[in-house]
Amino acid sequence: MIHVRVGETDFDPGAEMAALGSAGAIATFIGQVRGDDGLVALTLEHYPAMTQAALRALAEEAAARWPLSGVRIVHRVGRLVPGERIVFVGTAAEHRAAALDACAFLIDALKTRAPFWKVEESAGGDRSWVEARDADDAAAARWTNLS
Amino acid sequence: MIHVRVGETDFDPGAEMAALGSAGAIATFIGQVRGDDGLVALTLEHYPAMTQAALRALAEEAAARWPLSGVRIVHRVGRLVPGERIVFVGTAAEHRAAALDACAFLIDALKTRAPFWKVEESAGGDRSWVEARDADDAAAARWTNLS
Amino acid sequence: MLYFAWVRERAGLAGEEIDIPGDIDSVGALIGWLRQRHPEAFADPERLRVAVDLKVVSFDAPIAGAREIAFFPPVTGG
Amino acid sequence: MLYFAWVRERAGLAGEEIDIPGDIDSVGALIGWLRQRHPEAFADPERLRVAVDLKVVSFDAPIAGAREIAFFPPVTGG
Repeated sequence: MIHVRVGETDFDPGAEMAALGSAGAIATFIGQVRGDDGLVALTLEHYPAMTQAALRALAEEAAARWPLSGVRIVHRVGRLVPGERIVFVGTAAEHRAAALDACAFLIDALKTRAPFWKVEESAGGDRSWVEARDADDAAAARWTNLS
Repeated sequence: MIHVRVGETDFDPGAEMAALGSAGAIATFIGQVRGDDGLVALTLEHYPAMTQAALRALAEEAAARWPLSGVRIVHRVGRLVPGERIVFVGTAAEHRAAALDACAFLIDALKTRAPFWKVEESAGGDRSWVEARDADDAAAARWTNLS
Repeated sequence: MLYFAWVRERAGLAGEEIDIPGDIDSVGALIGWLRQRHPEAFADPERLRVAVDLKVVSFDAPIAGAREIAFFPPVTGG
Repeated sequence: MLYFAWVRERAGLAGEEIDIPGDIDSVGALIGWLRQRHPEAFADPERLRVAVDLKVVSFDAPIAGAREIAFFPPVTGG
């Protein structure tokens, strides 16, 4: 019911979606590299020994909180160029509210609670580590007051 | 940027998603026929002269409200059996909040403001029209207090 | 006049051309008049919704000059 | 000891085996001690996060018996 995967290879959104089955409601989110401000590449580093367990813990938290029949998280690492997919989050439930809320919860939680770090390369060759955003913490904190 | 489609034929979720492009954030929702309580089929009727315009108006409302780079709504009509797809809603935006909120808004709005009606067939051969749910009205009303 | 979902089934037809008497000037009055024609379909106005020339309107909306009037239950798509 | 993202870059290495002096008993004390070794990486403790044996912990967490301690910036995945 829970599937989490981390790796350098791309994923097929249609196949990920299909793997969520024929529940009444399927919600998905895909994050992709934006080419803002002359960005030429984004490289994702992670903490391999923690990552899989961290993603699974988030998926289990979502499944404990909402009546889900499926959760899939796929997160890429390595060097990605603008337009490439970074992350897939998919949830399946009988009713739409559970699927939509759990999907939003998971992407907010991924941004603040999974051991990934992004470094940006600009056209000029500069590299800079992406700073954690207060807005992401605020988005993730929304979910702590609901249960 | 806006694509809406109504018809009897199934759609390919992966292709619909791909058509939303390479924006930073893609949110999608798929509704499928549930096989609860011995349901054998669901038939969707619509008001053809209104449907396309109604869906387009909802998509335009979402695009006016959130900074979206893409909106796709595909809604099927006709007789569908459990497990079959009914509806696809997809949104693309630079940032995740706009994509996720617009997607949730659209599916709530579809349930209350688009001219579709469902009739259920049970194993015993009974047919019954699905009643509009107060919960759907409440879900849709959430969005009227935000702008 | 167009009928959808159970309104269509109870009226026994999907649509019909009708000449509406001149004193029937609003949706509400029209419902009262149609109830004589299709008692089952129009028995419970609270459960009916209406669109005049493809726009959903309330029961006090005028119908003068309308080309297409549709009656249906609250929608249940999505 | 493992270092990730700019902590790794500023320390100049991804990890190292270290014998920690016995009087260094908490994450906070360890940061103070590591600052001497890697001044740039550990200059600003407020910007650091830490995991002890794969669990994110606060700076007052004990480190006795820890097998793997990792330092990194706030996460930026998703």
